[in-house]
Amino acid sequence: YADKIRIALAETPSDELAAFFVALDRAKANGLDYEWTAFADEELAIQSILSGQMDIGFGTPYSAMQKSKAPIRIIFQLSKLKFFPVTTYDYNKLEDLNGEPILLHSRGGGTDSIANVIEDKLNMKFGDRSYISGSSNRVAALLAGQAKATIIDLSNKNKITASHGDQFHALPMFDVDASDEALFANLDWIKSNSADVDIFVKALLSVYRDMAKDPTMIRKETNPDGPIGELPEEVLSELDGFYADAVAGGLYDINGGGELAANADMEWYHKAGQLTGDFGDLDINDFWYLKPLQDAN
Amino acid sequence: MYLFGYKLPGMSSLILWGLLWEFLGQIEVSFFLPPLSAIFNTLLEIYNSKAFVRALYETGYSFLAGIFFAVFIGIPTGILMGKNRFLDELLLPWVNVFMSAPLTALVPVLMVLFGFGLKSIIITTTLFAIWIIILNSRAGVMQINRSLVDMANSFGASPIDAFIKIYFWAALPEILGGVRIGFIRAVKGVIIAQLLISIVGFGALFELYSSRFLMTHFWAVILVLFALAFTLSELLGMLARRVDYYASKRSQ
Amino acid sequence: MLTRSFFLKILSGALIFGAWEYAGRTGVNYALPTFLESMKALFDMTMSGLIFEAYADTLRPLAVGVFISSFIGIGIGVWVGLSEKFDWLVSPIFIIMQAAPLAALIPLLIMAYGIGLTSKVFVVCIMAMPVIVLNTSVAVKNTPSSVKEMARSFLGTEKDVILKIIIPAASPVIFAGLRLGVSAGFIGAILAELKITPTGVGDIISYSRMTADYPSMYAAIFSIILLAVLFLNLLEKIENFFFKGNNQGYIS
Amino acid sequence: MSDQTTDNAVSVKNIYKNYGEIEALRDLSLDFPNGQLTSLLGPSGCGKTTLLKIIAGLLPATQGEVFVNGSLVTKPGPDRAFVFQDFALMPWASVLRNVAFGLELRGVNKNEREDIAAKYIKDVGLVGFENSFPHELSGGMRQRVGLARALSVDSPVLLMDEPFSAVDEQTRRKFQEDLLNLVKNENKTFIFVTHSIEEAVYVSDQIAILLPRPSRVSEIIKPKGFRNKDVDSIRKDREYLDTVESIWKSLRTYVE
Amino acid sequence: MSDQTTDNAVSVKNIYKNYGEIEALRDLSLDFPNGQLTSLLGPSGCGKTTLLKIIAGLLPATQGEVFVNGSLVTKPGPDRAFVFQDFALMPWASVLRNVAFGLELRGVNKNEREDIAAKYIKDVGLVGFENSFPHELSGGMRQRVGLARALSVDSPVLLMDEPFSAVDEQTRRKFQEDLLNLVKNENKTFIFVTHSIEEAVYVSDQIAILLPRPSRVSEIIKPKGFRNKDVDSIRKDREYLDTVESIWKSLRTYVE
Ligand SMILES: Nc1ncnc2c1ncn2[C@@H]1O[C@H](COP(=O)(O)OP(=O)(O)OP(=O)(O)O)[C@@H](O)[C@H]1O
Ligand SMILES: Nc1ncnc2c1ncn2[C@@H]1O[C@H](COP(=O)(O)OP(=O)(O)OP(=O)(O)O)[C@@H](O)[C@H]1O
Ligand SMILES: [Mg+2]
Ligand SMILES: [Mg+2]
Repeated sequence: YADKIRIALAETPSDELAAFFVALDRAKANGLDYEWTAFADEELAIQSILSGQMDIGFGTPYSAMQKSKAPIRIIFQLSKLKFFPVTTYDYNKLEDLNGEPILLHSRGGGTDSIANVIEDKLNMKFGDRSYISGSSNRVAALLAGQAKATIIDLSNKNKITASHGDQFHALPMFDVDASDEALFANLDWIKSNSADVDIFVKALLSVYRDMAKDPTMIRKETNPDGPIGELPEEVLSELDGFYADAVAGGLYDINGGGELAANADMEWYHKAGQLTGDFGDLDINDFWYLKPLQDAN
Repeated sequence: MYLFGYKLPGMSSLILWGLLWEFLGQIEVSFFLPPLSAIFNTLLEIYNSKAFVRALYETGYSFLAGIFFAVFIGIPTGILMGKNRFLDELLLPWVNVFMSAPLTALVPVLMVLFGFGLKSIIITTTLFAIWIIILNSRAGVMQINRSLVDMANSFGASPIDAFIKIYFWAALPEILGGVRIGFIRAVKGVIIAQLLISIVGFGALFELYSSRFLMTHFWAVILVLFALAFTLSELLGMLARRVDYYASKRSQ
Repeated sequence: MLTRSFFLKILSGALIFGAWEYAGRTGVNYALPTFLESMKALFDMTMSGLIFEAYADTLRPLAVGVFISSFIGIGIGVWVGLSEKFDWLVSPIFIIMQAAPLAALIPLLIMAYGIGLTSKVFVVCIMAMPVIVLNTSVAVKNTPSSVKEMARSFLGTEKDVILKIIIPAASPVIFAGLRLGVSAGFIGAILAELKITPTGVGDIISYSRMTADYPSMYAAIFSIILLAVLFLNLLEKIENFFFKGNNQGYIS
Repeated sequence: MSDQTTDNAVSVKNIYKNYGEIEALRDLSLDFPNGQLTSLLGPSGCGKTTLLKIIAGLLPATQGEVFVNGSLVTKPGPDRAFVFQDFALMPWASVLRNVAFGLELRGVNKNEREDIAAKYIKDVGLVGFENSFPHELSGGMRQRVGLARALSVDSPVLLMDEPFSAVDEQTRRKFQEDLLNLVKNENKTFIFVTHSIEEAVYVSDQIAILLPRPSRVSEIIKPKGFRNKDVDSIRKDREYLDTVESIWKSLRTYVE
Repeated sequence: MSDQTTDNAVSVKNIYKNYGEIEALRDLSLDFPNGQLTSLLGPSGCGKTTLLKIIAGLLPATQGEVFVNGSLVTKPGPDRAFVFQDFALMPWASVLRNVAFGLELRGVNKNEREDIAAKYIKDVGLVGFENSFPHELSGGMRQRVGLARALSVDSPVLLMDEPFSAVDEQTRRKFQEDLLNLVKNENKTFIFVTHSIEEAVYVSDQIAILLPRPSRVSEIIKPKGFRNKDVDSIRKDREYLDTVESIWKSLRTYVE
């Protein structure tokens, strides 16, 4: 008999978490008892795991793992860093942004690291970086004419290019395999609750695989009384479109990331400056605990 | 405020502002500002949904608990500080510290101490409300007419008696002013706590609606909050008017 | 007794910082650095000049915002306290401002005022102004009427009565509000830097949190609190300097 | 109103004053001749303060009119200065500032008004307390601050509400002398509320005796000649004692 | 201290009191015999209120001791009631509650204390104002509320700081009679501050004349016999006038 596992979400339940909750429901059917708490941001979720108040968290705690030396390990990649530079028609390729101001999420955050890597790869330099958190807020700033270029997530990119395609377009971008969101927990906890973790990981994998075949299964399988089912109709009606786009855009890895993702992450976050030290010294086992995923596969 | 000899209730000016809002909404100055009527429609749609009722309950509960502590700790603390030099010297620097600390930044510490649950939310709410209550009570007490204190003492008032029957009443206009503002701040506090600590209650609805740009939903929740703040503030305002008759008659 | 109060401050400081150090050392939370680690980070920042650069950025919207809020806030507060009509018309606005969850409104501000200084000043004002206005109006309503009568009989103009009677008489409560307003302004400045564009101290906080450099984060928070407390003490000195007779000392 | 003669500095015509249910003044009329000192004597709570405030323009009458030097009173004016029964000092201001406050409001510059204030502080015997605050003074000293403030603005009409109630006999005598000098040399008009029949008889040109609430004037007495008598022997002066006694008797009958 | 005899209800020994720089009392000693009325006469600001507050236990002396019925005073006690110079009424409470407040603090139940209060309200002539608030009263009426409050607790020692300064002569006379009845029938001890020499001479068993600040007792005068004389004729009584005159003379010399 295991206690309820406590899951720390990094945002409030919304369309992006629908698949996750479907997986949780499947896991529950297999005997996993859980409760969840939504935190304001990733850092708080990470902190709650660090302090042992929560069991499993949501986020990409690479620098926390390296700095705090706490035995925190990632077990599953939930989504990839699929972000897109969206600009006015003043720019047609990334290189055009050389020296131009750009709007990002937050300093040191995911979009910031994307910008760093773009600079690195294309040997260019953005101008002033301003920060507004939330892709939708950046879209608002774009629409209000406060900025000409930004980096936003997949669903907002699709929305703005659909509604304001005459003003804005997405610039072509190279592929990124690094994680945006991942599931992580304290290693000791993982080991002593391996049964629960296994159920959980299996459920996630099964959902990701089913979803790849039929994105509309998420909407169908969503519990109408659960946190997603309670969302306003306006949000629910967009679920199918969101997951169709996401699957098409490669947002989810049907294998849960694993070693591939781990290596991509280390390379990415090192390049982006969140992991420090010599790249050769980074050890995959300091960041990932691969066993549950390997077992499930 | 009187109009044609009728006393207008305190909140009635809101009708004016509401009309202005409706007008701005109708001429579509910004999609952030939908017409008030649309917001009310949305409110009617969602007010008995499960999510809304739960949010109302969660928010109401933490709010009431938060202001309960703010009032019952804040007023006595403020009075004691105004009265007792030792306590004041001991506490005032810390009152200043907590007051000026960005509460956002203190929240992580709170979470370490009290966990992520309701307790932290209640404490954050209390922290939003309590400082103005303390400071106003203190200011009120420090300007009490000394003769009144002497009078109570000369009749052998016990400290408790003096506290309840003199200090509290003599400083009541200031205290009520503080409590009123404290309550209004607590409304904000409870939402911020719900956003910062764990996203529950109205905080969760906010986050969701604003990130999805469901503007009418978003404003509907805000309206509910404003209504809450107003009702409380008006209730206290009514109380305050009952002491107005002597507030300005206190000689120094 | 300056020495005693100073001693008390040191003592209570030592207690709290000791507790912090202890909590940091026991490692209840990886995210809580010890007091000494934080102080070292602060020292490093000071030596590298980082902190000064940061404050050069932070203080600009803060100073402008606080200045505007104090003057306009007291002005409006006095007016609200004097005129029933004006009270009826505008105090709901300030109650709304006080209760509004600011974080939710920031997108709106950005839409309207961009991501530069103006938005930040606005955030500071929205945070600081309501409490100043509301407290001032309460205090103004409670001004002793016999002193007002005196001023009128000696031909005080409306302006004289306001400047020379009402404001000094209300000053203890106005200052209590001012202190809260100013500290809310500090919070607003940081919030603006966290939420609009990370510059100055807000940037240090958010960046070091992002990179899990917790000592630096706490050092930055500590420095802003320190600054706020120093400023509030200065405010208290000003109050005591201008309205010395109001300070009758402690009762017991 | 053109029927106002300048003989009367202040003239009160058919004043009524109600505080809600309570009728304080009913149809009260009274003239205050120019350059004279008029005392108001009457039972506590009869409306003396009310009348003074109406004359000062601080309180509107329910009905009736007040003229000062022929013009209708609607608000306070530079021609009247008030000594308040409850002193009405500003607790945040020093004695010097409190005394100079009337001048400050009239725009007199700082040096000048402080010089004037210093003179009146000396006159009321508060030298050395210029920088004290009201809460550091005794009751009588506070009263004297209020007195000095009213004197320093040098108005032709002074409205004094029990101005000497809290000072000792000695000081009171001195103030009475000062008052009489002002009446004599500077032609000021005083309206003076007191509860001391002796004082009223000694200093007044005329004494108005007020009825209990709702109040009006029941009698006007014009004592004379006592002012020039020796202060020390007057206490035993027959005529003086008779006048006091007769007022005392008439007051008693009204107050049943 | 065993050398305290019960003849003295209150006994003040070598009291010093400094307010910061200001020396208010210096080495003041004075006995207040049991069942007698002692008046304190002295220039404004000399320290009368200060002395009363020290006796009441409201203010610590800088040096020296006060005994009430043989025991050292360190704090207020039920054996002493105070009438404040500035009335000290609670603006938020009705006249009835203000008067009953002393009893309320002593835990008397509501009905009983309101009955007692009603009686004293009647005694001071405020019937009909039970439910008024202090700001609706005139100065003299407020003073009477404070008086009624002190009387209602029925303490053996009454400390009265200029209790009649704001009431009219007629009321004052009545109160003086009431006071004397209390002294005579109930064996109460009164310590009475006044500025009226006449009043002091009329009501007192002994009069202590205080020097200007820093104050101590300069002289004790024991007038006698005037109390039983007819109130109306006393104003002209030779002996009475002589006593008043002699005190007046001696006060004048002190106050230069
Ligand atoms: N709180 C205080 N701080 C400083 N000085 C004070 C304070 N209270 C009284 N004094 C000083 O002590 C002296 C005596 O004051 P006290 O009130 O005892 O006089 P008093 O004899 O009652 O005078 P009065 O007849 O005018 O009421 C005064 O000179 C006054 O300035
Ligand atoms: N603000 C008020 N509200 C209601 N009643 C009032 C108010 N002010 C005065 N009164 C009433 O009016 C009457 C006259 O008051 P006023 O102060 O003029 O008396 P007074 O003659 O000055 O008395 P005293 O000699 O005691 O000072 C009193 O009965 C009092 O109760
Ligand atoms: Mg009066
Ligand atoms: Mg006194």
